[in-house]
Amino acid sequence: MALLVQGEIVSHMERAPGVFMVEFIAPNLATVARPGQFLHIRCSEGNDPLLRRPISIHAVDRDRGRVGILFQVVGRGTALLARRKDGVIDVMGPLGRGFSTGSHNLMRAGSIAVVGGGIGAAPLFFLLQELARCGDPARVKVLLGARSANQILIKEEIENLGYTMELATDDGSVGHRGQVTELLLKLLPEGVSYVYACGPAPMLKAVCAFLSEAGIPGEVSLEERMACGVGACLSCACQVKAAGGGVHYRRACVDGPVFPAGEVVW
Amino acid sequence: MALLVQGEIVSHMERAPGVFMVEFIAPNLATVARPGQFLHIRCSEGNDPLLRRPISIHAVDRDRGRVGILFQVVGRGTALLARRKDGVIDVMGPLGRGFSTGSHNLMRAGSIAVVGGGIGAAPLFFLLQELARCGDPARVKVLLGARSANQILIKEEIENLGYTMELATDDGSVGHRGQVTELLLKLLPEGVSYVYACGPAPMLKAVCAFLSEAGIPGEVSLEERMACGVGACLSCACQVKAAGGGVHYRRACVDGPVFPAGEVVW
Amino acid sequence: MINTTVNLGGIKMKNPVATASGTFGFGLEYQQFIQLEKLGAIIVKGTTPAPRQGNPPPRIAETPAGMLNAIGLQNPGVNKVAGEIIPRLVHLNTPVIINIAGDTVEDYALVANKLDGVPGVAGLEINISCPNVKKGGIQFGSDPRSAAEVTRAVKAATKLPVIVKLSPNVTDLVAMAAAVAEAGADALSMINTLLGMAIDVDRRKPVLGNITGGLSGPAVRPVAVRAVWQVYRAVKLPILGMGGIMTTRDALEFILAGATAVAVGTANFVNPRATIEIIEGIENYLREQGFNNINQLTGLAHAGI
Amino acid sequence: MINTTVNLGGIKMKNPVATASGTFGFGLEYQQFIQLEKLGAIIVKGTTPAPRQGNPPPRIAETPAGMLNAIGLQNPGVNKVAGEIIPRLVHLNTPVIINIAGDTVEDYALVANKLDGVPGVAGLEINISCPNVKKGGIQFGSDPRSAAEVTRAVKAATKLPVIVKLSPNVTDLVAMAAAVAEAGADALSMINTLLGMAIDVDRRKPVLGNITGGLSGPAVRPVAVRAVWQVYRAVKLPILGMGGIMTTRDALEFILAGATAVAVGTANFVNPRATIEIIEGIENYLREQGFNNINQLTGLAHAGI
Ligand SMILES: Cc1cc2nc3c(=O)[nH]c(=O)nc-3n(C[C@H](O)[C@H](O)[C@H](O)COP(=O)(O)OP(=O)(O)OC[C@H]3O[C@@H](n4cnc5c(N)ncnc54)[C@H](O)[C@@H]3O)c2cc1C
Ligand SMILES: Cc1cc2nc3c(=O)[nH]c(=O)nc-3n(C[C@H](O)[C@H](O)[C@H](O)COP(=O)(O)OP(=O)(O)OC[C@H]3O[C@@H](n4cnc5c(N)ncnc54)[C@H](O)[C@@H]3O)c2cc1C
Ligand SMILES: Cc1cc2nc3c(=O)[nH]c(=O)nc-3n(C[C@H](O)[C@H](O)[C@H](O)COP(=O)(O)O)c2cc1C
Ligand SMILES: Cc1cc2nc3c(=O)[nH]c(=O)nc-3n(C[C@H](O)[C@H](O)[C@H](O)COP(=O)(O)O)c2cc1C
Ligand code: FES
Ligand code: FES
Repeated sequence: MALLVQGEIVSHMERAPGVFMVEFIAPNLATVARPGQFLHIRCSEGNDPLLRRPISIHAVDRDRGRVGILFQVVGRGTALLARRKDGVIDVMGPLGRGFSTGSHNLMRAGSIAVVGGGIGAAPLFFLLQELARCGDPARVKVLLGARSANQILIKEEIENLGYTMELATDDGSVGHRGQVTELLLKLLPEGVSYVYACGPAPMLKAVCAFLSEAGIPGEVSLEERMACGVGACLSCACQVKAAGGGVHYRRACVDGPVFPAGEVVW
Repeated sequence: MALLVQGEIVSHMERAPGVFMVEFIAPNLATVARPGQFLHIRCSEGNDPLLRRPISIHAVDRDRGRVGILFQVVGRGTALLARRKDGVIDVMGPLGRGFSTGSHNLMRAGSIAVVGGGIGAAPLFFLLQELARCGDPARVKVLLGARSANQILIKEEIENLGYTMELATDDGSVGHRGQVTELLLKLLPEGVSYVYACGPAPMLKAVCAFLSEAGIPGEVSLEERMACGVGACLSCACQVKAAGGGVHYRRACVDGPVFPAGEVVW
Repeated sequence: MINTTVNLGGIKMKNPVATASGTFGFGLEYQQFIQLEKLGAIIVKGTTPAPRQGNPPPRIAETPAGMLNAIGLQNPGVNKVAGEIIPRLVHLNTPVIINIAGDTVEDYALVANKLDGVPGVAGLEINISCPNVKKGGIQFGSDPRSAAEVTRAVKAATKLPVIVKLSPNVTDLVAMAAAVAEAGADALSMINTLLGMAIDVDRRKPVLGNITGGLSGPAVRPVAVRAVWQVYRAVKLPILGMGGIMTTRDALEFILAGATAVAVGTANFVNPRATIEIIEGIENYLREQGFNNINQLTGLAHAGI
Repeated sequence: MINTTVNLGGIKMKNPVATASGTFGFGLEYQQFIQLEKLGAIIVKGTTPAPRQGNPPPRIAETPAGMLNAIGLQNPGVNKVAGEIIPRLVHLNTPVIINIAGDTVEDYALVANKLDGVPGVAGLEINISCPNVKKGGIQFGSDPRSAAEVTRAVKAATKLPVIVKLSPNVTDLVAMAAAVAEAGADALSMINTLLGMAIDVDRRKPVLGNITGGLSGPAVRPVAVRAVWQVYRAVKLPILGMGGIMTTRDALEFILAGATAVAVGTANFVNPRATIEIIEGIENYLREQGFNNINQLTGLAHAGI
């Protein structure tokens, strides 16, 4: 059951060059949202750009009835969104199937790895908020990657939740020089029992390959172009493995955006 | 020779309900602009609304290099324009043939009537600025009409230039109850030798009829939908009397928007 | 009392606002935002004899004031639609119209036949104008004779009212409309999407997996209004007008041009409550302008022309 | 050194960016904003045998991301164009292409003949696709045989390169292109405007004096890119692509789809410097992407498809 919300913007910040964090009031949304779900956001009042933009729920403050998003300016829609510093923001949500944070995952022996690449860190913060609420942060290892140190997002916030973290940057300006997937590959044999990942497609592809090889379960959040966001238009087809063998299309907006790592067809 | 100007907005005011005055920096524009000329203004950065909007030059402060516009919100373009409170405004101008304020008019025996209806007052203020600079305000009679008292625009500013004024409102809330053209009809026999008018089409049609009947010359500023604003697209066709008899189309944007009252075909 | 009921070739609608095929799923997806009962009609996604996978992604691209889609008629096939999906809509007090498609005339007739008599189906909309499938679809929609043939076959296969959905990608839309009218269509639906494409300048490749796609949204509205206008003057069948309707005023353009009813498509994606707002907006317009029956507006802009 | 010169069916352009007919007057109006010498080519307003008054106002209407126009080929007639206007452009080091139109095949031939040998005329663009005049125009543009006939007549009447401008309002654009290619066209220009209309919901009347008009601007770009794409695959003539080009990236879409050159129309109204910005933008793109010749880009998006 998604809501249509005109949320009053209460904070607006440029968190890294071209990356914005916006918080708005939406108590009902805050109550029902689950990590990994997304919002479908209208960026203009006119007809151009026309479609809403899918943006993950980044953080939820249920006590204060606030919802936060963290997004990168990549095109016209996100550029318009970044300029909206006050007033209301028109969002539909929460949409999609988020991460499964049920106790079955947290109870497994071993630790959990949460892997984010670039702006892929956005939905992981909400996930970490929930994991901290229902589980033990000490059992969770957070791995974040980015191009450069100034693109590493929300490091402090994650640490404040009690998590330990390893970083990777392409230019080595902080943490490991190289891909965040290399950190994961090193970590997997150390008793990782479940992995959550979000980031660019090549990174997720590598994550899925490593997990399959190691026989470790996990889930990844995919991105596909979306029109309706609610399962009605079939725009957002992702190829996944069908139960009976073979592949078929699933809708990223309602069947995802989070899929079991083993089901995704790359 | 029109300019393309990105003028910094220095003031923004709602002068009457739904009527906005915006002033911006454009020294070169201020220098070359003539009363009755207009600007072609981009209201959105995207493709919708697409076209520029023609708006008259309302006031010019050559000393401070400022140009002012006064406009009414009627549709999407003007609504977007009204929201732009700072930053720059993208204008092309000055465009078109303005009012003829050459000495030939001012030197005639008799007085001059300047007649404005509603937002039609906008370009007349710049005309009055010029007439005050080169002539004698005492010889000029200003007639303004509007629906109601709160829609009478820039009364004080005109008085500050030294003009006397008569008002008409549809509801009689100030001045004569009725049309501003009725004031003109009464004034014409009192030695009026030239008339400038701007306002809605029915008003201008009446003005032209009165002038033709009284055999008094004058000029009126017409409105037509414009695409290019510079004479290239032939969008803005107005029917006017041809020299050799008959009628032909002239371009409001370069052959007008101000036409001799006697030439307009209604 | 204002009368907003219309009769679209035998389909009685409580108001003139339907949802456009392919943009509203099977209706169920939008129940979280609107009461389906309030709609004039629900037109569901194109249905074919067998299930279809659809085209490879990306399936959509945004364009100025519009979007391209190349879904490729992904659908579960007529058996599942008739057996599993329509039963979930049968309780609605809103007519459900099934959009049907196929590769051959026989395909259309087969789907029509399978839907004939299925409780909850109020009518069929023949999609002879889908630009996103290799065979069938637009092929039938670009030649008056083939269009008439499909229409006749479907009419013979069902007792349901049959709406034929026309493609704007033709030289002479009026000839198409006249041909299907002659072949027994009960109403016309127009327009389907315009054939378009977009190229990704960074990758130097078409954006869509299917290369070309169908253009919809406000960008196409002037073309759609013109289509309704022209056909209204020439062919005496009720018209379901669509193409870029976002607001009440847009819907009224179609009705004034000659549409008996309208369908809202792409707008659902932008504003899931668009249909309801338009239904209310039309009522307000009628009231404010002193009309008491929506049918008074149909084609009114032709008066004196 | 980057080579941006292109050859459009015998017309040598220093860069691939022209101005679209009817949107740039005779060029002189835009001299206040740009150096005309920098343009690849200037295509002037449609010219007919006798002067024309054009259609009654309103002649334009804004639509979502586009505009409708129904100018109706207002022009001073070929004699005045040849005698008074072209002489004012002859000094330019930029090819001037005259867009020609008429009611009959003979009209086209007559205008072509009168312009043959006029100094300063680099080529002709045959407008067989104007939706805004009662006779001629689009009529010729919707039937391959008539289009071929006009093309042959014009080719016989002039030694100038002849570009045929195609209408998108047809079922089979490729057939049109093939027919005029066969008839001797030196290049193709596409697209002219889409036939559209708008209705004023307050007055309940069509907005335009002419009722229908031609849709241009960004809204139509997907249709135009698709047209260029399809024709490039089927017909071996250089293509002048146009329809909604506002920016460098838009222009590149057309070139990657198969256009040898592009024309900028409606964008001039919004940004009078659009042409110049696009010329510079294309050069930058070539440089940044490691190309040294614009012709390497033409049709590049077809690679492997
Ligand atoms: C489920 C989901 C969650 C997302 N969460 C976030 C987030 O939290 N923070 C963030 O910065 N970004 C997120 N994205 C990506 C974000 O949706 C795109 O960056 C955004 O749509 C780009 O819009 P634009 O107008 O700026 O770019 P343009 O390129 O101009 O957009 C053109 C069209 O392509 C679509 N599009 C472009 N890039 C993407 C993309 N990567 N994924 C899906 N559609 C795209 C747009 O929605 C639009 O329809 C998410 C995407 C999905 C599918
Ligand atoms: C030479 C000239 C000078 C003008 N000066 C002023 C002024 O100083 N102050 C002021 O408030 N208004 C002025 N106008 C009118 C002003 O241009 C319109 O009110 C404005 O274009 C409406 O745009 P919109 O988007 O708000 O309305 P919409 O109705 O949404 O506009 C749709 C289209 O119609 C055109 N249009 C709508 N109304 C008019 C109109 N009355 N005249 C010409 N085109 C129109 C728009 O430009 C646009 O292309 C002037 C018009 C002209 C021709
Ligand atoms: C994503 C999408 C899917 C569509 N699928 C179908 C379809 O299956 N059958 C059909 O006849 N039309 C289909 N259409 C066309 C719409 O029903 C409608 O004719 C068109 O989009 C124009 O209306 P709009 O501009 O309001 O969207 C589809 C349109 C879109 C955008
Ligand atoms: C106001 C206007 C007038 C036009 N006049 C002509 C014309 O005389 N001859 C012609 O072939 N095309 C004419 N066109 C069509 C353009 O040349 C061009 O094909 C079309 O507008 C698409 O390009 P655009 O979207 O960049 O404007 C005209 C277009 C507009 C907007
Ligand atoms: S975006 Fe419409 S089905 Fe997923
Ligand atoms: S607006 Fe283009 S000629 Fe006047």
